[in-house]
Amino acid sequence: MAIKTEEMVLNMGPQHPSTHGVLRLELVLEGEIIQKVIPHIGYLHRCFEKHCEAMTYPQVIPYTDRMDYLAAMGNEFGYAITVEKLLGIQLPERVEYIRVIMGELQRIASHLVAIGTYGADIGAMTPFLFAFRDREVILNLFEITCGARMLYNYIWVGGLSHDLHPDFVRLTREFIKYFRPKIVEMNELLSTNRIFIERTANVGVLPLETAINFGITGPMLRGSGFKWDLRRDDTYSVYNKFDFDIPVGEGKVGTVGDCWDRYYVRILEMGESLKIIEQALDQLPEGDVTSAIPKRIKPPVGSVYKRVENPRGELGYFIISNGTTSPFRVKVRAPSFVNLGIMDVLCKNHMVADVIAILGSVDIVLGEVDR
Amino acid sequence: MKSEEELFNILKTKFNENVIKLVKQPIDPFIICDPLMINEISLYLLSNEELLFDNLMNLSGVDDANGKSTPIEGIATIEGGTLSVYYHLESTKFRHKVVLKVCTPREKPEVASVALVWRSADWHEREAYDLLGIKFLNHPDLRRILMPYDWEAGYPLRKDYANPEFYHGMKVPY
Amino acid sequence: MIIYDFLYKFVFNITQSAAIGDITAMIISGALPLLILVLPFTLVAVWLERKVSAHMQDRLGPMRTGSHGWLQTVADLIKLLQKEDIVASDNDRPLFNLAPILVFAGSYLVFAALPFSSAYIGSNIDLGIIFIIAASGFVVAGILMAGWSSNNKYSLLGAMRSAAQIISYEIPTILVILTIIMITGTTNLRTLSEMQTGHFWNWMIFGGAGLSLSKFLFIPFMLIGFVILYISTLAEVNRTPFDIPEAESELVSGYHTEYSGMKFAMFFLAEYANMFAVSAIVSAIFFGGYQSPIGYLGNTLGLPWMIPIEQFLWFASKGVFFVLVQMWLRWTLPRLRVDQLMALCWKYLIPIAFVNLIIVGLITVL
Amino acid sequence: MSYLDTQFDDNIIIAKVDDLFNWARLSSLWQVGFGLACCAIEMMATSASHYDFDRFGVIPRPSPRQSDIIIISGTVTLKMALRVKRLYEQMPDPKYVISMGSCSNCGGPYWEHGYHVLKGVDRVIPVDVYVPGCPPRPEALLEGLMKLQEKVRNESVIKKSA
Repeated sequence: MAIKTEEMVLNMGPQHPSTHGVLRLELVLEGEIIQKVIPHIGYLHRCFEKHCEAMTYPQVIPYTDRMDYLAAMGNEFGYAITVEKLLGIQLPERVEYIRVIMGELQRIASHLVAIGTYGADIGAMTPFLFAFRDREVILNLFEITCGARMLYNYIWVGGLSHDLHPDFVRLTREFIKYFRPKIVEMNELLSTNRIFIERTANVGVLPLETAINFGITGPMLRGSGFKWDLRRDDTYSVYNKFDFDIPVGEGKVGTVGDCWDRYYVRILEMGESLKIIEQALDQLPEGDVTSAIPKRIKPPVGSVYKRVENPRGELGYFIISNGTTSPFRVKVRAPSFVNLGIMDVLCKNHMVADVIAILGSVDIVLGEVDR
Repeated sequence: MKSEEELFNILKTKFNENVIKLVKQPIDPFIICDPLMINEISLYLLSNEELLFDNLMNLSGVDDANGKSTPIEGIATIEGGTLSVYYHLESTKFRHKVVLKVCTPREKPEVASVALVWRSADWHEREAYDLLGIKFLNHPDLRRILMPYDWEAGYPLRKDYANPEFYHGMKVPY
Repeated sequence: MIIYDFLYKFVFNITQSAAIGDITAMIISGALPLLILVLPFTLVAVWLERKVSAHMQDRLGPMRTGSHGWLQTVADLIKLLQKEDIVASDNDRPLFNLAPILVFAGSYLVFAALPFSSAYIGSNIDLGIIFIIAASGFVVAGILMAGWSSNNKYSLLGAMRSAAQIISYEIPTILVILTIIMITGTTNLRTLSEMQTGHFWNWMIFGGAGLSLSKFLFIPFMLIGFVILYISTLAEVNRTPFDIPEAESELVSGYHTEYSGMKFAMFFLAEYANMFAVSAIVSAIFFGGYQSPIGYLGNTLGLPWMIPIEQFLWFASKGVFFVLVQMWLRWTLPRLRVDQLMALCWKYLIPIAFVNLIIVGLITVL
Repeated sequence: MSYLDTQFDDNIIIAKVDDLFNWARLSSLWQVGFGLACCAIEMMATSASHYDFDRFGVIPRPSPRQSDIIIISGTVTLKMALRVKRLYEQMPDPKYVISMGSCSNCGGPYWEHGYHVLKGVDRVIPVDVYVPGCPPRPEALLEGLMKLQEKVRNESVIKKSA
């Protein structure tokens, strides 16, 4: 009698400790080897684009917060500059600087969550808690600025909702001083840990051509060794005034473009963000942050696509205006949504445990994948 | 770096009547193409040595709502008119960008799929199918992506979409 | 032994029946480790684990139940007692019910042969070490049963991984133990502990008792043996970095995914009981078991009845020390992948243990 | 339970056992390790170092079979609602539900145009405590947990108050 073998289908999620939310992965296994990964998304589809069509332009901002809820500032930032481009308005310098500071603080906070949860996925709980501890400090900074911890509604079209708190600059400098050693600590605890390297090096290698063809952006693309950062390559706001490096994956412990590279790019980017914040604090001009906010936002007929470098990659807004006070159509190019599409290619012929490692290094936020 | 006009002329000479016109507007002018030829135009844009549009930044389906609208109980039903798809392309080597647009009739929306040209289009097209009902011909796996697979109440991002009262016994409206 | 004799005489005097006396004394002296050690210890260990991890992570851990939450595990247990016991219709009911009992019994069996002090050892069998290894192999059957009968893919994967892991890691364990047997010539844990009496330089990790050239030659190999044994025992009790059978982030919670209420509590307690058991074995083999490293207070004060109590305290504290090390590792290290785990065992631990065995054998012969 | 239901009303013995059992239940509310949306991040922050859910004995369990409390942390969509319901059904009794955030209380900002959002998780499963906020601060969630503990404290073995 011939032995009959069958592929096993393992359903991972929507409730699973390490799918980072409500993602469902259908794994087709042979033994523990992955033959195929079918992601099922949409468990958090909150109809963002429909809401945009029903809201006025400023009313959309809170909804943008709720897309990539780990990088709410970045979302507002992107939306605001897209609408500003449509309107064609100039902003006071101070607004731009504060936006950059907020964006970079948010990038650190977001990368901290990415790194922390990645550690937890691999099995080390402690880095996760350390990351959240440090993130708490950044959230406090946001809180004294605008009163909210996570979803801010701070960056408005044409300005900001509030000026900085008088203590903000001092506290941010203290944070920078506090945080630099924490990056070293994270490196000691996780990045150079032998087991961590074993688990992530040479796993889920993403070649550059595949990455570009799949539209991969952000730390994932840089992890594959491509120096591509919209802050530099398609510059917006005042990013051209700062001096910072773009870290790329170098294959230090494995192949270029493996999980470890993607992880380490995030670590390095936190350091670069600190540099930008320091420079921005030094150059911070005086001025009024609410003066340029238009009383009534009614852009001319037309369409615009504008993108910003969010912690997870290229966040693009495509807005069509029909000349009324609410957008005719808003389509969001969400970095997580595009990055997640590559799971099948990355996971093929890896083991179940590697799916977790790869998914963690892709770093998705389901709010943004599903919108 | 090539400007929109240069790109339009290159495409026009290559594909003549399939590339319809260049719509000029102050921000992001776009080129209107034939929906059933878009895959070949895309392939040309990707593979031509001087163009190399290797990055599909965004693909968005839009309900133009330019048909005849008849309001029934508050919600308009739209007949005729078009749905359209915008393609935002970029070359990571030459750093030039272009926007393509295709329009397809609302009653029978069919667009050639570019999912095999840029793999990132795969999910974008599924999303456009899911939310607007645009059928992408030759798409490898055209299923709903965000809405449940058994959603039968139509395509939510169309301007005349009406919500169903119940879904699996759960009340949908507030 | 003393306890058994005492009880036997006590009951015999009352009932005048050797059979009744024997059985009663056996049951009581056999149940004692469970009552006085295993259950309280597991309760403390679960609480300790939560406190240790919390303090390592800049948190406080349980604070609301008693002072610093010391009643936390009691609350957990009473709660688990009240929980609904779910057996899904797709589960294989007899196996599903039997599995936690098997696992619990397996880890409890180990305690029977542990020498808690010179006055008390549950069952002083000559094949002590071998018995312990056999008994811990028993757990595998329970885990496999749990995984299979749950009819859940995660459980099954967890159980398969666990079985493969425990069986593989038994080999280096046995090889190291074999090295010790070669030197000492005994498998009786009590005799083994007695041989390491005196001061800490008589412990096996320092080459055993006596002062000869071979003692000093043994030291490096004993260290290697200890490291191998400790790593393999970590793997046998499924602790990080080898906790892949119940890897939270991959397999939900492995073979006990489907268990609720008291059955889950049995797995939970068995895990912590196991942690202590393997730590105790490590300390019995390499660190003198119940022997004090610095001499006894009872000897100094001339109170011989204090010695067994001191010994018990030493034994417990050595065990708890290794348990703490296990916790420390768990909250520091990530976990390995299943193939890396196997590679570690078959490519590194087993060959090294073999070489170690041969060299120690040569030294013994010379 | 059903036998006890018919035999006794509250009496002094049951009241004492109640105290012990209620104390055990309220001090060891293990949550399902399950996050839905934005609020999940605040929930994680609550269990992380700064706020530390573990002080109250709340630890996340990956499997619903071993948990007592499910925190619906975020928007429940129609696609997810059936899963949430199934997850709730998989939990063993006694079980409790905290609805965290406006979205799961009533649909939140998505109440009007959210064609794919369930307007309130209480349309699918019974909720014990509602925590308002978008997202609620960790303190608010802790307050909600304490409200739940109060509720558990007044329960009786023979009569579940919920």
